[in-house]
Amino acid sequence: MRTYELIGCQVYDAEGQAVGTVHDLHFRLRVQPDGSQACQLDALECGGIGLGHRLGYGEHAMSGPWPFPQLFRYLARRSLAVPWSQVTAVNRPRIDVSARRDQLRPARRQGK
Amino acid sequence: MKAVMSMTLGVMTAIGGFVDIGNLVTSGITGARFGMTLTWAVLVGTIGMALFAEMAGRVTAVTRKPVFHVVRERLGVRVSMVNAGASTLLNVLTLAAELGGVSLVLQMVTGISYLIWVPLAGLAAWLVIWRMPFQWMENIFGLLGLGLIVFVVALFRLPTDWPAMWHQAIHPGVPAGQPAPTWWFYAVTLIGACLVPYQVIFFSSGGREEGWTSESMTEMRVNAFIGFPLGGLLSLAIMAAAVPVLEPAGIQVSHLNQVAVPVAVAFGRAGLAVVFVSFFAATFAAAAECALSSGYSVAQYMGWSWGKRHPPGAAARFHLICLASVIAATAFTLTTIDPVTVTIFAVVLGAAAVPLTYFPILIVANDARLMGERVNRRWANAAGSFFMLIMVVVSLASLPLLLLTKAGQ
Amino acid sequence: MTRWDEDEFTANDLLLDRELIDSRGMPAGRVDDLELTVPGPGQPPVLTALLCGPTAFGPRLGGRLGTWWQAIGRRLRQVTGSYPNRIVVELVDHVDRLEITLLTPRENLDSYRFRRWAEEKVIGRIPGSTK
Amino acid sequence: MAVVSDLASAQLAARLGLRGQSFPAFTDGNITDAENDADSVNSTFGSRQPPDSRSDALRQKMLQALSDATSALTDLRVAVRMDDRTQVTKALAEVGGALRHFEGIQQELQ
Repeated sequence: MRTYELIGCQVYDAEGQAVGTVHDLHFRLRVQPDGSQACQLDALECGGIGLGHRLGYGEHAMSGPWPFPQLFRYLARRSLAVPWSQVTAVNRPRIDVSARRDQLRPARRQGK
Repeated sequence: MKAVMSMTLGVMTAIGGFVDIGNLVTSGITGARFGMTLTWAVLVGTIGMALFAEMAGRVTAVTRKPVFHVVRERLGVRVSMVNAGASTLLNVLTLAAELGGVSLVLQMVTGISYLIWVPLAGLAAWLVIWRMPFQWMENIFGLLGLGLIVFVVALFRLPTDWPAMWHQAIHPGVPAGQPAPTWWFYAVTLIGACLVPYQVIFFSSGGREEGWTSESMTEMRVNAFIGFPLGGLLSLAIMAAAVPVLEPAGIQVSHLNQVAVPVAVAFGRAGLAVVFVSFFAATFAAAAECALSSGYSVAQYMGWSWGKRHPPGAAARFHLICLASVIAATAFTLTTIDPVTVTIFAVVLGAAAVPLTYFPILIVANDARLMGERVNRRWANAAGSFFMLIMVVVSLASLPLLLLTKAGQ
Repeated sequence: MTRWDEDEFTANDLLLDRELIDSRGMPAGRVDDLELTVPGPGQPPVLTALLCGPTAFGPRLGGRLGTWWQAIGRRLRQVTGSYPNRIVVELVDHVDRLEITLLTPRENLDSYRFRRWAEEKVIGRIPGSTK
Repeated sequence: MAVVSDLASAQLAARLGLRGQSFPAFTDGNITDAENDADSVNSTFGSRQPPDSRSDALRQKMLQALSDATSALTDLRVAVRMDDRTQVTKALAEVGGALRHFEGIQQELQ
């Protein structure tokens, strides 16, 4: 499987409601049972405007220039993290998810 | 002592390196036609250039990577491809104008048609890229380019009406009898001539070639904040020298040799000789820098090894792109399109693409994760955003004005 | 064992379009795509390789240009099929915000033939190319 | 007026040459450029049809002035290339005359 098969797909929740297009893949480092480490696909980040994240405005590390930090935080507020475990079907350009839209928590970045 | 020596060397090369065919032509034309009323445009272009060059230089010094290396990660594949493609095309067009400029200078000196000199200029530019060490290229041509100071000195020998020129500079306005759109068109060309994309690409990639680190911050800032403004002053001197000589006689500049006439009036043959050398150095250095910049843009976008610090064999595709752009530019200039017109178009199209080139610099210089505490301060962001606004306005106005005034008629 | 700068990140943060630096410090292209493999049923996909080259880059570009770019890549590599150049994760030494360093020199990577063609057929032929 | 600029440019270049303040190739280059520009103005102007009779008379005067200007510039270039001071001064007088002629026409146009 390759990233272009995921990024850009439209995500639909359990009731067939559109959640948004995938603009990034969220990874987490885990140590495998046999001691080796693996970089696991943890969640799909979708919805909201991906440009803000792309430009680096996703993680409050950008000091300016005004008005971009505020603008991109506003635009990205609706981006949601879809845990991979809830993905039921992947056939580009559509991804189906078992959870409902309101159950999905915002993308990790807002928290940090 | 050595630091001071290399610092002054850096400043001098920045001064000599700043002026290229775009500045020579646009300053000459506007001085003869509008007097000093367009001084503000050169100041805007020079300050904008110094500001963004400092940002780009800071990114290069801190991350040890040229600023456009990071652009593809920031703007995404598609947008950064447009950015890299546009700047490469612009570099080739500017290179054609620079090679045309070099050939015109040689025509001035020898009387032999410039078309004969174009292939030789192209070959010489490529040889400099291929084998001349980076530091030599910078120092030799930068220092020779300093000869343009002869225009400043000439102002004191010519019947310069300083108060009137000062008045014109302070109260900019369309001179009587001149069409307003043409005045604004030349304002755009002057700003575009200072903000030519290859200059910031070369400044930041050159910083990497010279191995700038966080310690070389002061040297980089001196280059950007002293070298470039003094380079801008030279452009103003070229514009000012035309006012006492060409404007009263009603001479409109349409050829490069007319730009040199005021120095001939002031100092005769000796002055002319200095002008020939400095015109040659300014345009030839710019030609080499343009060719390198097209190589830098493509190689940094694709992730190829690049730069003159590797033997050519180790950066094969980079040198291939440089060679291809020299050949393309030489062929373009050989189509006998008047080099002055090519320069005007290169400068105006450059002005149109300016936001595309400078916007990523503003963004990258603001990323604390990359820049640490060297991130943009509030003043840098305020000034950067202000000039970015001006650049967007200039960019939007450039093409309509180009069509409206049929390239400044 | 790859040293990661962060243990939680996204593809655009640390991986996609990042520059690959080989063990001798020479650039070796950029990460054009990622290869994810599902180790077993019910397990989340794991990053197994970094992909680079035109056939990896094309799809991400999308549109006509993307397919055209991919076609060029395929023609350049008919010998080993159209799968892009694969750099297995075990070869990755360190990943941070600036670049990804590898454990092998770039000659070992089966990277694109354009570099070798440029090196041997064009630049190599011009005198002074090795000094 | 473009032709006025060409005439003035050639005049200044020739004077610099006479005073030894310029190099032969540089003077020649300036004058040849001026001559070529004047020729192109002459040919484009000649091909335009005047709208009415009053401007026709004006057009004749302009055409005459233009051809005087271009021939004066050609004489100047030839003289400079022959490096013959008397010829150059004579041609310079011709160029000066053409210039005054144009200034006269410009007054009339105002």
